[in-house]
Amino acid sequence: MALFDTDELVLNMGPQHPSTHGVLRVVLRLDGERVVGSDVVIGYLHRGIEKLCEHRDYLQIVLLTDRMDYVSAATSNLGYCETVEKLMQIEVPPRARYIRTILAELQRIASHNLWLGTHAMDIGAMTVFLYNFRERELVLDLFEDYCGARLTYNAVRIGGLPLDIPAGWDQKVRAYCDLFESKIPEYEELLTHNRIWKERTQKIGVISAEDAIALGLSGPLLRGSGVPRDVRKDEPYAAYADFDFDVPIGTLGDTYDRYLVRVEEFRQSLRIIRQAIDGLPEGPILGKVPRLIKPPAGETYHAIESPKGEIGFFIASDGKSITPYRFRVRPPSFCNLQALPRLIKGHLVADVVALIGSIDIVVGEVDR
Amino acid sequence: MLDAIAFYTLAALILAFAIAVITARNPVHSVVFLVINFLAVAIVYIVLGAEFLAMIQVLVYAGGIVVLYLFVVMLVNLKRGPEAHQDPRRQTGAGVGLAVAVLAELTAILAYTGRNPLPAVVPAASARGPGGNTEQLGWLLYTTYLIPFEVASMLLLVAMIGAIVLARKVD
Amino acid sequence: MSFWVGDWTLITSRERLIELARRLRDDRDTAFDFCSDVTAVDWLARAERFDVVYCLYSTRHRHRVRLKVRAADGVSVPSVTALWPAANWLEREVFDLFGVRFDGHPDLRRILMPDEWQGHPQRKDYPLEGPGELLMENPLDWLKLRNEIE
Amino acid sequence: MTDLFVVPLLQIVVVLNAVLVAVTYMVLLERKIIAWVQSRLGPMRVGPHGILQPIADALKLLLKEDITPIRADRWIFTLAPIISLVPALIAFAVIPFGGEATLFGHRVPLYIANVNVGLLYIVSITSIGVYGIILAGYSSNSKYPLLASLRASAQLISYEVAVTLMLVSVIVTTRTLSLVGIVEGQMRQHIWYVFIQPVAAVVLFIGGLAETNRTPFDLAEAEQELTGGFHTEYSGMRFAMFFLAEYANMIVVSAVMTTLFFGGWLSPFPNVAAAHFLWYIPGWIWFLLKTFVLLYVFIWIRATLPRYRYDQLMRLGWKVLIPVALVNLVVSAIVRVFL
Repeated sequence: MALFDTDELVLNMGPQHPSTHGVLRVVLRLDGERVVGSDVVIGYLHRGIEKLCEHRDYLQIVLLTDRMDYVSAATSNLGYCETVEKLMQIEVPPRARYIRTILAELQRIASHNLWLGTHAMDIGAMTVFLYNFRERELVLDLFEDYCGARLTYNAVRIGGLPLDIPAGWDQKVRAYCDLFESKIPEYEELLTHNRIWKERTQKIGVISAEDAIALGLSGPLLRGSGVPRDVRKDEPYAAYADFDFDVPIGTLGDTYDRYLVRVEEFRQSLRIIRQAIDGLPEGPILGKVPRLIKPPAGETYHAIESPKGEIGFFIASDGKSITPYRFRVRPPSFCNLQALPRLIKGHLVADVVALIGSIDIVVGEVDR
Repeated sequence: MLDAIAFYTLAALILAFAIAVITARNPVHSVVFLVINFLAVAIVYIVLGAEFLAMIQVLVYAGGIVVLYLFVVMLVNLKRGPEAHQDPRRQTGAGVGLAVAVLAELTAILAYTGRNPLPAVVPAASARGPGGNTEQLGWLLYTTYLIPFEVASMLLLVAMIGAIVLARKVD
Repeated sequence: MSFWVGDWTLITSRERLIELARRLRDDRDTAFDFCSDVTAVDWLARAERFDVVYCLYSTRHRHRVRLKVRAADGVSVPSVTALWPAANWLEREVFDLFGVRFDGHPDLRRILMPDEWQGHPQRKDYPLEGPGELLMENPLDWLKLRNEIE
Repeated sequence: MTDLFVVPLLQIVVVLNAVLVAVTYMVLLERKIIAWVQSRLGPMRVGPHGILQPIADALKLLLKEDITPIRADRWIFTLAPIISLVPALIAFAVIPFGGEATLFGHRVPLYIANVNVGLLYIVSITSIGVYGIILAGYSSNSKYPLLASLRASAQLISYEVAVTLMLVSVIVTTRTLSLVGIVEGQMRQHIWYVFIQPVAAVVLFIGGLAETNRTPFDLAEAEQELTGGFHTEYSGMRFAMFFLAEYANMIVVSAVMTTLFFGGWLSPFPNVAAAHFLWYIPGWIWFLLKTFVLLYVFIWIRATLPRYRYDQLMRLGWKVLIPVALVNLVVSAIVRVFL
């Protein structure tokens, strides 16, 4: 029956495509509708941040870490500052650690909001997109009250925080948590038990626990496959040790499980924020930090849990100069994206769209 | 009088489009002409008062079969004609032969009907019963012509199953 | 072997890298099954110029280690993609930005820079600002030109 | 003489204009309703509350440059939108908006033509609409529209089968093909057919959604997959025609549903004494009201449901809808014979 051998159609889901969440190019080799093979081409947004940081002093780099994963800037700031604190053995006062945790969790909710909106929009549910962005605005307002910026916050300093929370800010956060708690069922009502949503996401892009670990996946992608790995629990940083929250785990590791994991993380983040607000200690917000930051010779690697996964900072300093000798970021989106060719093999073109959304990548972080 | 004018113009139209179907270079153009041809035939049915037949003609022919022709034309890009039939000599020979045979057969039928005119086989075509000719057709189809109806449906079924078996991708 | 600021660091040679990595991964009580990062540091002053750094993590015992291998310019390092598929893209990035070749890597080509790019931008001797508007074919020629002028 | 020519001509003019205006305002209505569902305002800028927005859209599309791709098949390229719009408009010829009405002394039936194969007429006309999509995809001469048009036409044909089978089972209960006859039948039996044939109503609605490429089935112009579907290359007035065709088809489907299942121009509670004041509202207002409710459901679905994948869509069409239609046909035939 070789009479009808359709030659493979090479389809270029090019850099400009509505559902590739940024300038990412996926070259698909199709047999009819089914994806036979694919190759991911990245690098369109490469700004050489790591090279730039080698010529910036330690305070200026905080600005650059905002620009990598522009959807969760506070988390990258926090990660970088904690790495330098670890390098220079600086002690951060408890109040700063609590506020930092609140900022990180608020950032996680905002990032998941954006993810759920675009993911649902790719599969056709337009309303969820707008609901999510309505809630995301509330988080951005909170950040604006705190540090004046809505996207690239620059809200963390080495050794603590630049400014204390304005008066009444914690009431606003508490009010936001109650409001958002009532909004999550709205998303679930539209999607979780929706037959079409289930049919479009269940058993799509299944990845087993072993493969997920071997491929270096992290965050909701890893937890969706059933691996209980969360940097907040395994290597508690900031003030996570003082809070109790549980880590949502998936079973099958398909797009639907990843969706459930992330929606459950909404609730866990709210729990953490509430506990942090209630137990907010008094005291200074900046530890004793030498005026000129010049870490001793040596290198360290420190990872924290960003909404996309484990974001790690590797800093090597030669002890002489005030600029890091080598500045390296382990971007979760970059490593998670590596699984894309394996995930979409054998699926249809429509699933590729759902899968790119399910991995939740930000190209700024992939290309650095 | 009105019917005669309508009939002749429509007949001319049908002939014109039929010729256009054959002469059109681009296969899609010829398919479009085919559709218009079938629509013209449907209008002739309406002029004759058999509106059920007209609608069926539009639904089955123009709406169904020709769409599948279009599928074939678009899927198998016919930009380059099949090589086997390129040499003109063989083409025209077969063409002329066929034309003569058809002509002979037509004249034979005409001669035969000239001598003893056929009984009005289907009175329903012009009868304006309460339900229009749909009801008459229905009664006729399921009473006097039941066997050919069943045989035809069996034939179609077999053809469908055959098509499915052929098209099944061996994977 | 050294311990500083809370991290364990192991320094090995290129030859024993694969064997040590396999033991670290398969041994029951180390079980480093998660390769979180592969990167490199360019110590220009040293003869063996590049430090290839592997950050490993064990999901079972929840501890971390950093494996370091020294490699001179032009010397290739055995690839660990066979042990941890995660290292595939990470090693490609190190090759793209530093020029350290990984033999045994399934598909070693540039990942971030355009394919026909000359030079490896992350190296210390690579200029920070390029030639700007007079974009030369090869930034390294521009570098030579600039050195001659001074 | 006037009855034969002038009155139908007037009717046609009125209905066509009404439909075209209705279609443009349907666009505004949809944007407003979806906006309201998504807790935003929708078009507010042109005129109070965006009332004049459709006029602005129409002008914009008229003035926009009408580009034809270079190697496109020029004739078919211009023909395709016409083929997709004309059937949608012709289908209104058979839909009964109201019963008899006397205007300026003339007996004016509130429907253009009481053809006794009305229902069949609508089905066959909509089947012509498929050509518009196929030819559009073919003539744009580029890879994506071709694929999209093939998928769209395959979808239309498979759902057409389901819809036609379902209509057959409805005809078993109405015993006549003429739409006016159906409504009169419902008046005589004092019951709407939706209660006799609930399954038919649901399947016909789903089929209608698929026929007009609406949301769970709007694969033809799924923005995320094949960039833009079959009307990628169209712009200006030709694109507007495709747009109008889609909305006109939507109105046709809801009008047919209203006539078939919800008793065309009958007031809702004919035999309930208390509701007698409802009788004074003329028939065609009821018809418009019911059609509006159905259109609202169309839009409501578009705002909430995600989109099917292509193979799931076809599987639903062939493996679910058609068997259900067949079973319903057999059941209604048996009920018809024994009752």
